[in-house]
Amino acid sequence: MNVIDLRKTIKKNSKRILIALSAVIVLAMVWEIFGAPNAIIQPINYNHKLHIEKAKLTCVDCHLFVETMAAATIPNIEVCSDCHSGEPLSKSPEEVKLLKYIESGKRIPWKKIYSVPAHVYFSHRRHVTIGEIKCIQCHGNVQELTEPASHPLWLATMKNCIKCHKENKVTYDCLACHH
Amino acid sequence: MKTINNELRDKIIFAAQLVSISLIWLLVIGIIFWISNLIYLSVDLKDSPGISIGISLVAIPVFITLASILTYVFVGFHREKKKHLNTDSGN
Amino acid sequence: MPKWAMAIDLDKCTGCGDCMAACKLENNVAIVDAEQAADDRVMLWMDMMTIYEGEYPNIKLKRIPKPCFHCDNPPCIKVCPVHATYKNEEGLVAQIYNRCIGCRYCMAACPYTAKVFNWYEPEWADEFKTCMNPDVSLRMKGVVEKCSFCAHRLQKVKENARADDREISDGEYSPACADSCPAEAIFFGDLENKESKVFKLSNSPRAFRELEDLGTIPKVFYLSEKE
Amino acid sequence: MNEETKNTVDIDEALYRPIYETGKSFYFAVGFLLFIIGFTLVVYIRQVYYGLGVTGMNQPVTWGFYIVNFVFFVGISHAGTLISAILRLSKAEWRRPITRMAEVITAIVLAIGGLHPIIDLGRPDRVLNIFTAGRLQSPLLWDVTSITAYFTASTVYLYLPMIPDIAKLRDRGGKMVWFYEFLSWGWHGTEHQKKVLSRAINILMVMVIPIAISVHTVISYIFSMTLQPGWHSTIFGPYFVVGAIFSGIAALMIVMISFRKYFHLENYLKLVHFRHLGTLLLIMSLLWFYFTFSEYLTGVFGAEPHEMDVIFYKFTGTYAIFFWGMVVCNFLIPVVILAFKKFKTIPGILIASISVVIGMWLERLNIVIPSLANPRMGLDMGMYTPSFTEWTLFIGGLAVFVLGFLVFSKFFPIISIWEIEEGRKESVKEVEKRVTSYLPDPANSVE
Amino acid sequence: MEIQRRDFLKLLGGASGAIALGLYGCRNSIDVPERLIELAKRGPGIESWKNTICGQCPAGCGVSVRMIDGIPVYIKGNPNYPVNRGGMCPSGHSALEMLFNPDRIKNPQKRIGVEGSRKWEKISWDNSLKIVSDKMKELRNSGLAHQVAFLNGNAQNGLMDKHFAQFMNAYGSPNYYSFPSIKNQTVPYNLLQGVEQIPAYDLLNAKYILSFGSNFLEEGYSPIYYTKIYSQLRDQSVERRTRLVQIDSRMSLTAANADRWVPIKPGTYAALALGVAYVLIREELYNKNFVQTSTFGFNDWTDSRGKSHIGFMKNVINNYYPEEVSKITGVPAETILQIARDLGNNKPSVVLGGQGAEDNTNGTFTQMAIYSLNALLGNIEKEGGVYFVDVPPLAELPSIVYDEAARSGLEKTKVAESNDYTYPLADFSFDAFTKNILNDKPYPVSVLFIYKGNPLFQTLNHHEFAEALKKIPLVVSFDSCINETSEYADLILPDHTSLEKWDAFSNVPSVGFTHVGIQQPVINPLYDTKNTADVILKLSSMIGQSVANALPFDTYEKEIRFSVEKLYTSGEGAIVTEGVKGAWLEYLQQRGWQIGRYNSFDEFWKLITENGGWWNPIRKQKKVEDLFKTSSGKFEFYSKNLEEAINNVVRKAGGESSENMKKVLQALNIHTEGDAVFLPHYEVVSIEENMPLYLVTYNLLTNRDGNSSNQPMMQELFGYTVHEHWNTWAEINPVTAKANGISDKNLIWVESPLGSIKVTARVNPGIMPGVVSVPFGMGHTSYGRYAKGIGSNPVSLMKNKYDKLNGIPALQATKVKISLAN
Repeated sequence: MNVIDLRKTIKKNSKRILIALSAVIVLAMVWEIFGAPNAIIQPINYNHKLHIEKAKLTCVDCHLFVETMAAATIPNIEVCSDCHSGEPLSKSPEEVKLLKYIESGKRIPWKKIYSVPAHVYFSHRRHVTIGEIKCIQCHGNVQELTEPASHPLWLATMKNCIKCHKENKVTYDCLACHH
Repeated sequence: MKTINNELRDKIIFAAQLVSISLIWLLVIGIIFWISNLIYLSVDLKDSPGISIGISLVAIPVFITLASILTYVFVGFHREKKKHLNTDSGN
Repeated sequence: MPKWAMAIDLDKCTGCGDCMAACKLENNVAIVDAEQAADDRVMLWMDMMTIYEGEYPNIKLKRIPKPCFHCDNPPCIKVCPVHATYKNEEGLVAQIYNRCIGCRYCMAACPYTAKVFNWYEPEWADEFKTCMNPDVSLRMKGVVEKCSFCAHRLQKVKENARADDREISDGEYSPACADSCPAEAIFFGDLENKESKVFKLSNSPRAFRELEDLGTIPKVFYLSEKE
Repeated sequence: MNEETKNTVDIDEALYRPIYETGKSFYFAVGFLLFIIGFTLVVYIRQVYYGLGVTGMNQPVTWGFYIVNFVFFVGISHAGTLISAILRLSKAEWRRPITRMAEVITAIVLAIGGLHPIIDLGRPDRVLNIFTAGRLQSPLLWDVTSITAYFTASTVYLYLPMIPDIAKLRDRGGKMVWFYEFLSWGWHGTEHQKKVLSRAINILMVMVIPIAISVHTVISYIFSMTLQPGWHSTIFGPYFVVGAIFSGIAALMIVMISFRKYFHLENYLKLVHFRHLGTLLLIMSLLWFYFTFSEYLTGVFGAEPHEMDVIFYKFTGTYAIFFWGMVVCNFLIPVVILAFKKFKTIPGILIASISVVIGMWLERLNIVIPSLANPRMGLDMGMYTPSFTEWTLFIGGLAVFVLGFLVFSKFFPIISIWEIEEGRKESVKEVEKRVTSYLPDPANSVE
Repeated sequence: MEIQRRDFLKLLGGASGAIALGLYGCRNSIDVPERLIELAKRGPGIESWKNTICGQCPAGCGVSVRMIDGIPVYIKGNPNYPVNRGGMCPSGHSALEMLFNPDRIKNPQKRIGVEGSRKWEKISWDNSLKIVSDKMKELRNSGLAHQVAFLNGNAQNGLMDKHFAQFMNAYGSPNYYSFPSIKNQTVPYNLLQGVEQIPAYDLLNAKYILSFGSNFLEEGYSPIYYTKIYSQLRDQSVERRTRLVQIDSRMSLTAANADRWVPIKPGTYAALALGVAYVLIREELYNKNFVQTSTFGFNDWTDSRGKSHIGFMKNVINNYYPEEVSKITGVPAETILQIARDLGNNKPSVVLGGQGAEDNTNGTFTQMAIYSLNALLGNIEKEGGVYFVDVPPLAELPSIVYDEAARSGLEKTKVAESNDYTYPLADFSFDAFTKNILNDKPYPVSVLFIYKGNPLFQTLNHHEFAEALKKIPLVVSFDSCINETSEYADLILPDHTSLEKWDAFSNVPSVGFTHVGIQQPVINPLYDTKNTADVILKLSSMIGQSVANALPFDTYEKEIRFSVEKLYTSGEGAIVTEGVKGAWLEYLQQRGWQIGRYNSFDEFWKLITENGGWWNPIRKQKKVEDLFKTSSGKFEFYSKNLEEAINNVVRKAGGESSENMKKVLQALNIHTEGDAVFLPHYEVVSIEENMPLYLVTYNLLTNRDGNSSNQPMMQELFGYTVHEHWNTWAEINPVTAKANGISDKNLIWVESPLGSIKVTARVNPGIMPGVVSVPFGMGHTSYGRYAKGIGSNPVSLMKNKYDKLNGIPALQATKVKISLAN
């Protein structure tokens, strides 16, 4: 097809092209706003609600270092096996999975959904113990969850961090987090 | 057919000229936006905003003047051209 | 607000170079290979200056450890185009690696040549990657870096102090070089705290600062009889 | 329509020739230059991939060729707009065939020069940080702003006086009529349009001079705002501007001479143009020497130890050859050639111009590197040897310059046709009128 | 215009697909932290600290290792450990690079192919130990136990040395050697005072310190201990200001910190010392009382046979007047006078001798001359003087029940014993050892163990030693990395690095108090390596019989516990803790307190491992006979020990006659005659080669013995003082440089009759004209990616010269020339 032909076709279909383009843009915007992020599926369907209500556990009982260390830590077989060992405590098939992990000594490959990049220093202790922020504020109402969260409730982007820090009049000196 | 084509052509060319002029303004507005953002930043971080404001006081008018000159020329040319065309068709 | 400063007692300092090694280890400073080293691209946050004075045989040799001076009026931060280096409220001149565009203007502007540049992507053998200090982020190619007064230690110390609801005590926060100096020649502390060792030393008649006439007001004091 | 225009033989047909006659050598040259530029691009991408380690820069000498070339190219760019604006403003009639070329140099070289700081970045991928988190307080951003302004202004200043010529091209017809029609902005040469255009050019003329001066002043500020010996100097602003104009004129003459030769424009670019410009170059050379002398005299007289280190390094150190080379190229050669009418021929002027361009490049080298190579704190002296990458990028920059010129000459007349026409038609009368207005009135009129 | 629905959908489908793809990438980077899973693998970041002893050099500093989730990430000095009190040297910090070194040996290796072919094959521990034990059993059963030799190149003072010695003794071989041998260095003190120990110097209480080439801040046994003392001396809050004068050919680290640097020609320290003695005697500045009561041979004397001998005084007065000394040493006579007067007038003043003085063919006499100044000043066992620390009360290893094989083996002469008249006083002479192996004298060596150390890199005659290694049928190397020496080994049994192993160190030489440090693993072994001590335990049990009984321990850790238990029962000293300062400890101990709160040995063990060690700063009051263990019971200026030793050699040479005497003295490189031989005197260093410049080598803190070369950080910091990184350089005086047309940073050849090396010239006034100094440590031909082919080794230029009395290599007795290299 030579150039003139192409020009002609374009001229002929200019309206179509315009409409198609605008449709594509609208679609992209819709996608951007409503499109679902990839859900994270954990190896075991852990039930927070059950553990909190039935087993009367608190966050710190499993996320051991929330109040004392930088990382809260996700509990793994060492922590789980404190309660789950030998006979299953429930009829849940998820517990069977857990027991298998414990038995074989394999670590549960939890997927971390809250994380900061390596060039950021984030300390749970600084936020929870010193800043007295409730877990709920960033992690949502986890105690009502019957399944592990498939998306983070709150994104640890710098914008979000700074916003909260400004609102609460906490330092937003770069050195506080980047070193 | 030829005249229609010519008319369309003129229209397209005029549109393109309009676009180019507005692009200049877009650039100027972009620069103004950028500079004011930087001033906001320097105020926010208490990082000697005086200097930024000083520079913006020089830079922004320069860009505006440049764009204005271009617009002035464009508008000037076309006002005349329209007259020219009108007189042409009148004849 | 504290104002962190360092005092280096040159009478005590033997020039053993321990501060340099401690610094490199603590801050994950990249180690360049022989070829790069020959091209003068060694990265030392803590450098050692060697100055010979006098005529042979009556010569004096001065070895002066040179960290970043964390000037109160730093020439480097004025020229940074992107807020990648700035002075915070506590007087620490910070370098934010993920912001830095690598124009190296700050290096050119620093009268003390305190900054270093990542000419290549820093590389370590896989084994060495396991023993990196997790508190200090790894730098990437094309950014400027420099001594941070071990600011990450300050964050930890602050956290500890605030968790215990107390003030930071003198000497609690000290960078790796001061921490491990075998001659106990490096002191670190708060200039605003009139009780601190550094404050006292900074007012000693032996104290001087490098290139004081430039008005950069370095926060590293040198102590020496001879000067 | 086409045939009509072809029939009307213009007096200035020679000026259209480069546009309509494309020889083999043109394609060959463009192909060759594109090859160089392509290779440069590959080398640059390699630099981005591996990091700035591929250059010869090192710890104390953190700036090298890129910054030298940045200052150099931006300096050359002063050829243009500034000279043409001054000549226009002073109504120098001999300017007519020169201004266009001068303005083109500005636009092209400024684009090349303006890219150099980005080439120099360790993280070019983060260049947008300048927009999201920039600091206008940094002299580097003063540069960004002033170069943008200068680039915009000089492009506009190149474009506006070109409109009548574009309209001519449009009217002559040819392959790209739509292109010329788009660019001609409906110019038909009516009185009103002429008035609008000349008013716009007049405003621009006045505006462009301070912008041009600001650009090189600001570039000098990059250095003089630091506390480094050899850089921290109040004289740097004017010194750089003088140097820039100096190198600009030289570059302009080189371009003029080569175009004169290859497009046979002897009729337009006459010896007198070169003589005038040569005189200007001579003046700038002396001015440059004066500034250089003042700069070093104050340094030596003050004898501040670190300042002296740098000065002695320049005089006797590793870079001495470049320093004295600079003095020879910038002062001795041009002065000897231009001061004597015997040497002031076109080849002579070409030699002088080339020597000045080289000399000014050496001057930039002498400003950037010795200061960095002599750190104050009792540290070792630095050493800088440019790497293959840096040389390639330098040559690539030159290639872009030549290519830009070639391509421009392919699309637009390199000498302003309408201004020449205007000169023929009106200026003789006008000049006569003007000159008589300078002259004292006849004695009898005084009463 | 009609829009066809189908077209629209087509368009839409394609475009949205593309956009979806594009957005997918964005999404991923925004909220699904797929890429952060790697981060999650990092542990929670739990920090802990563990105290151990640094194994980077023999100084034995206490270190604290910072661990994140059990992985060491940082090392700093243990602030409680008394030797270094929180201080560190650069090398110590790079221990992590030793631990995580990518070139470590990960399994036992067996060589395939010829020696040095660098071809190795993995072998299991069981098989490799079986090879060794079978061979050893076979030799022992056939009465050839003595043919097994053991070289311990670690030079760290502690249990490991005893452990190996015990094993070799029980096995029945007299051929256990440690090198560089500390005992060789004690010879001068043994000759003058009868003490086989390196003295400690009480610099803190001295007012004037005169150091003859003793680079104690850099090359001493424990540089950090002395750095601490130095910093205390320079503490401005203390009134007194000790003056330190350093005599050295180059401006060493110590000289740089001294108040005055006196440049001297290499090898002439003894002349200067005796010149100083001349002034002290002439101006009667010496301690007459001490000389009178506690020394022998100061004045002329007559022996029991009525033969009169000249004394120290006469010898000095006759031969060492300052002008003469000035000619020899290049030190101006006024300087000598000034030094001597300052030394005599600023009491207590102390005199040190060290590397520069010692590492030469006349080292023994030089050290004697220097040490005798201390006697002149009456410094022995005085405040601000010289003293010898007590041995820590560690338990001896169980006594050995020798069986027949052991007894007959031990009766044999040692391989390292010289066959001619040389090295009569040496504990171990590498020279004789190598030659004897090459000559199969007095018997061939069948098995050689090499624990650490790298003789093929460090020693002067390494070419010969390589040949010797090739002759030995089974060479077993215990090391963590393959180095020049282990390339010639048949078996490499990889050792733990210092951060993975158990060990106990005691009394680092020249440290001024008794101490024991416990080295313990901070991390589980990274690879399939074993602590050599445990390997020896295993071997001894495999060999069985009395050998197994001599080392009745399951693990080395248990052996350490056994050894340390006596510290607990002795009730002396204290476990190092914060705040227990020497004076306080002394106070408590005088009142019979056991310091610390431990009720049982288990508690004691727990504390000692937590805190890092034990110390006792209080010296026992010494009786005169403990102080001077000479035949006269006094400090002997005229060394009867030396006289006896030389007479022994003369007897061996065929009876006492002046001819034989001459022969022996010649063999021993002694040019002096008569009584002066047995007195401290200046012995001319004979240098045959006709070259213009002396070559001086030295160790840097960044690489104390060439063993840090596989640590990139140390390679980079190697020449931090002159900003030479990953490079060997030669320091030359501007005068020398000018004469040779060399300017700073030029590449030059340093050439001796044995070869040449290419190094970077660094021109500075910190060295004597006529001397070139090249640091030791680089120029490896093996030893991993970071060491191989980097820099050059000055030792390769040096002739095979030794102090023929005590076997210390003469590192300063080579002359070279330099020329510009292009």
